[in-house]
Amino acid sequence: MSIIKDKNSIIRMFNVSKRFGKHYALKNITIDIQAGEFIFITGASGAGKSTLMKLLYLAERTSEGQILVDGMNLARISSSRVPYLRRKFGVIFQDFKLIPRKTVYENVALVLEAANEKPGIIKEKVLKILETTGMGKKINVLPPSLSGGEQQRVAVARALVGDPAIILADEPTCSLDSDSAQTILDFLLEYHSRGTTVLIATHNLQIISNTVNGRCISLVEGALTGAAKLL
Amino acid sequence: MSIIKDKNSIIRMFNVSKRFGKHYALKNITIDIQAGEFIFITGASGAGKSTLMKLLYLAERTSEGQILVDGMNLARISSSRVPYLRRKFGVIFQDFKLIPRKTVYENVALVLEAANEKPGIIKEKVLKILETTGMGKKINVLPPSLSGGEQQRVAVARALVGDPAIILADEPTCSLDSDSAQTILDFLLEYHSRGTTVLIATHNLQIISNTVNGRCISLVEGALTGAAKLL
Amino acid sequence: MLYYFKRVVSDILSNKFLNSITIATIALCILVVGVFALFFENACRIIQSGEQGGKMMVYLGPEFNINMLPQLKFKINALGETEKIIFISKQDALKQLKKDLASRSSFIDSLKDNPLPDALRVIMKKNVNKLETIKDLAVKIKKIPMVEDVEYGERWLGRFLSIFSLFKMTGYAISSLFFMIALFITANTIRLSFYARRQEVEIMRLVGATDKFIITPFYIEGLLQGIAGGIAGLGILFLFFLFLSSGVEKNIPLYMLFNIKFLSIKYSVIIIACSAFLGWLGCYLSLKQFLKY
Amino acid sequence: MLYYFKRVVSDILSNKFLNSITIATIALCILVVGVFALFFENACRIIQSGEQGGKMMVYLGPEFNINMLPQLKFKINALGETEKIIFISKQDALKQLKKDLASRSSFIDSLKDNPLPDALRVIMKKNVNKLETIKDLAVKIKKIPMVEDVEYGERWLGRFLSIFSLFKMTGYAISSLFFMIALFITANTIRLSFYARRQEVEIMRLVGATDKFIITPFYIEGLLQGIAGGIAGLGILFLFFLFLSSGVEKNIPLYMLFNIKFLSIKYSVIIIACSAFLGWLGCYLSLKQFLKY
Ligand SMILES: Nc1ncnc2c1ncn2[C@@H]1O[C@H](COP(=O)(O)OP(=O)(O)OP(=O)(O)O)[C@@H](O)[C@H]1O
Ligand SMILES: Nc1ncnc2c1ncn2[C@@H]1O[C@H](COP(=O)(O)OP(=O)(O)OP(=O)(O)O)[C@@H](O)[C@H]1O
Ligand SMILES: [Mg+2]
Ligand SMILES: [Mg+2]
Repeated sequence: MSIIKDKNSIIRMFNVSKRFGKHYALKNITIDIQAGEFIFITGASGAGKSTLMKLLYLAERTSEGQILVDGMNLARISSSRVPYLRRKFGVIFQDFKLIPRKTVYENVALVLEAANEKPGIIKEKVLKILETTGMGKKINVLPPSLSGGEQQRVAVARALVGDPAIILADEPTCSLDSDSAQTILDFLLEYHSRGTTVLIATHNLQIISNTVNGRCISLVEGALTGAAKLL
Repeated sequence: MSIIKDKNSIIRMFNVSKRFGKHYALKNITIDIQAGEFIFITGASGAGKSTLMKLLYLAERTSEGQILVDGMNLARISSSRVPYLRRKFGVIFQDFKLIPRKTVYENVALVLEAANEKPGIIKEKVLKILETTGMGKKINVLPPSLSGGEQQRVAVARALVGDPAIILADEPTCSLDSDSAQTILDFLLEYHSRGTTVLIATHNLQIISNTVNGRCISLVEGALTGAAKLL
Repeated sequence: MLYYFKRVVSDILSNKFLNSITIATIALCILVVGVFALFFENACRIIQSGEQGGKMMVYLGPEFNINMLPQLKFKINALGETEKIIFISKQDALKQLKKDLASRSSFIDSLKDNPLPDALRVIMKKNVNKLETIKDLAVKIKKIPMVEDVEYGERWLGRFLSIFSLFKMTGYAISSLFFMIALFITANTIRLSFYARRQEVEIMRLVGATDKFIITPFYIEGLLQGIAGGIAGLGILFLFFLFLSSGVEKNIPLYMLFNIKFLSIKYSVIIIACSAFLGWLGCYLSLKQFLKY
Repeated sequence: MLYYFKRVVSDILSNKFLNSITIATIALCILVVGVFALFFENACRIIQSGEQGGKMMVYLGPEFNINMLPQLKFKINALGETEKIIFISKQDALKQLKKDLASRSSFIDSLKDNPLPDALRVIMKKNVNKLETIKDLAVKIKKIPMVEDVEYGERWLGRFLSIFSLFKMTGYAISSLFFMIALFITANTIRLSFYARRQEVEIMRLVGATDKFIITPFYIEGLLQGIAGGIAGLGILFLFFLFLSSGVEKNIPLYMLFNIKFLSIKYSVIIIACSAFLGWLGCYLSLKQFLKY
């Protein structure tokens, strides 16, 4: 496998390691993800799922190895380009990361505003996606007044509203009952069918077994397990 | 059912409602929980599970109705007694609520320090419980450096370290893989077998079906459903 | 731009606590600078009004006669910025001496001749308050024929003016120091309020906002806070001034003479501008720290 | 107690940023108060040293003769706090007059008799600087036989002393105002730093900590911050003072006379104590807001 860009690869990691102090959170990860794939990242608690995602949207920098996202080498990207890289991703953060002093609407709209979208379009898109995730009745509420599951649905809405090329979903349904979870999952599958690349970190095996066309990447203490390595 | 204290009741809610603005998060809840019971609170996202727990440890005040906890009427309790009420509970918060600038050890020790426990005992208890929840190797780490599941295990450790009379666990295993989740659940069952009252809010039906001797309270949009009402 | 203003308004509304604290701090800082400026300005004015610029006595020779006065006055006027020239004839001078000596004045009557010379009291404009200028003028006047001697209290005046200039110098130094302190305190406060909002900033960056998008509302807020703080500070200063000056006028009516004045409008506008700048610069200094990549 | 100190240390270590900002703000506030106190103290001292307490001339009647001098001096000394009494004989006075009049002194030689009286120059102690005290003394002295007249520049002195007392009064008012401002600013800063830690406080309360358990370390921290800030502020003030006084001494060597002095140790200790109090009170004011049930 070489680091040269492949026509269909949207994410390529080559021998990537991430160290915090002396502890390796990720060890020697080499993955190649095609545009439009639906990927599950599984592994026990602390296996490195979230860290892998953080490396992609540059919340953390790699300690060793190279990452290419849509042809860009993340190690060489200038800091003024970072926001544009991040707009390629729609991230559902494990801890939601909603802004507590902005309303649900403002939280979701922020993504489009940051991307200089027109006000009319912002309003339309935000209301539509909040309706879809079942949060249409709470658009003017502040996040601390929401239940855990409601917060997660807002986080999903924010990740998807910008129509990103890649969706990184870190435990996107863990705070949801099975009905709501299925709605969100169906929604992600819909994006996938439109060509979006989707990565889901989860330990809910039920979700995985319900999704036939997904590929599974398993991490054990920061390293890929045999199955995934073969891909 | 009368509001008079029953010898075996540790928690009694009588016609309790909680309103946020015009929206009722809880409507007319009447429950009687015996000391040593193992209770599941289920319901869809936004049904009022967390709110019900918040009313018990006085993070929120009831809008209507009465709550008795261990014979104390929560509406009449003086604010200087509130800390002592709260020490009866061990709460696993849905959003963990770890103090970001204190280490894992300090976060857990805090509960015992606040209760004026002796330094020697604090150290022993804290190290033991962190070992049990699988966080023994990370005692000097700050919470923001932990993975989601690790944070949740610290939150569990903190809730249990004080040997509370009542454990309120709000989605205690949602960020955990099934092995870790089972460890935590077994641990809660162990406390239960020693006589601790345990309330778990969850929508993980698997947990519920694995636990034979639990009682299930179901909420739908803030109201008890038929099954629970009969109890 | 309009969009940014909208965001600023919603930001201010959703962070009322942080905003009011920052504005209060700026107002208090401006109050410090303002109080000192007011105190200092008035002290200078009172000292100077006690002094009314330089003064000198010009003693004239016996060859002088009253007809030469207009010409002499003209000559002196030509030499420097004089405010007033008062002629004191030797007769007047003798009368004054007699008065001054009071009970011991009898010997004056025994004099055959008036021993005193005619004289001019020259009062210079207020802005002439440098020892050198006055000295220069004295030397020039002394060169005029008919002038026998010039007296201007060299030692006393020199000393007074040096103290006064020291006072002024220190005052300016302290004013600038206070302004610097105000800047640091404001920057610290703004830094704390960013610190309280760092999570929000971090989230915005993670969802792809550029630094400019994040920073601009903060700058606008800083400017507005500065202006609000400046106005509030001046307002409190004015109340303080009203309170103090009415107290002073009641208790020490003598000093109605030196009516204490508030800062001029020009000065006030400058202070508000400085305050706006303070808010802006405070933001600038604090944001640098929070936007490191 | 020891336990609380341990918690304070770990708190300070884990909140270095908030702590350093608070200490810096307190230091700056103390600096403002200190600079003003220094300026004001020195200004007062210079003005007073230029004046050296009250002075008066006591003119003696013709019946006086030099043998009576010790007795007279004794009497005057008994009346009030005099620093020095200098005898000026009429001969000396005439010589001085001759010198003063210089070229116009010829008429003096034509006098049959010395018209001037013997006199005493009475210089009062520095602390005698109230117009009334001086007036009192003058009246009393005038009643002594042999004393013909007493002169003490009533008008000029009155005016000077009133300005001076106005200056002092304003100075004290401003000092206290600055102290109040320092308090508000400190309280604001501490409030912001609590705001940044409100989540932590909230969590502690939820796990059953009493208010006392939560508050105590904050108070201790406030005190320590106050002391640290006070020391830092005085340190900066001292540097500023060194810089300024060396500059003044170089440029205006004349003023070596009025050697500018730093605040006394007593004063410094008071300021540090005030600063500690500031930190404590700042905590008190801010905590009230955050611990409402
Ligand atoms: N900023 C950090 N500093 C130090 N260690 C970190 C940091 N972030 C993560 N780690 C460590 O790296 C390991 C992997 O963390 P990561 O968050 O990727 O786990 P995860 O697979 O997402 O687990 P979970 O399912 O519990 O969320 C953990 O042991 C964690 O403690
Ligand atoms: N502080 C608050 N202010 C206003 N509304 C609130 C507040 N807290 C909760 N609510 C509302 O009350 C309802 C019940 O919330 P609660 O957190 O109890 O739900 P939940 O059963 O815990 O849901 P989840 O499973 O998603 O955590 C929700 O609709 C929520 O939006
Ligand atoms: Mg994770
Ligand atoms: Mg909940």
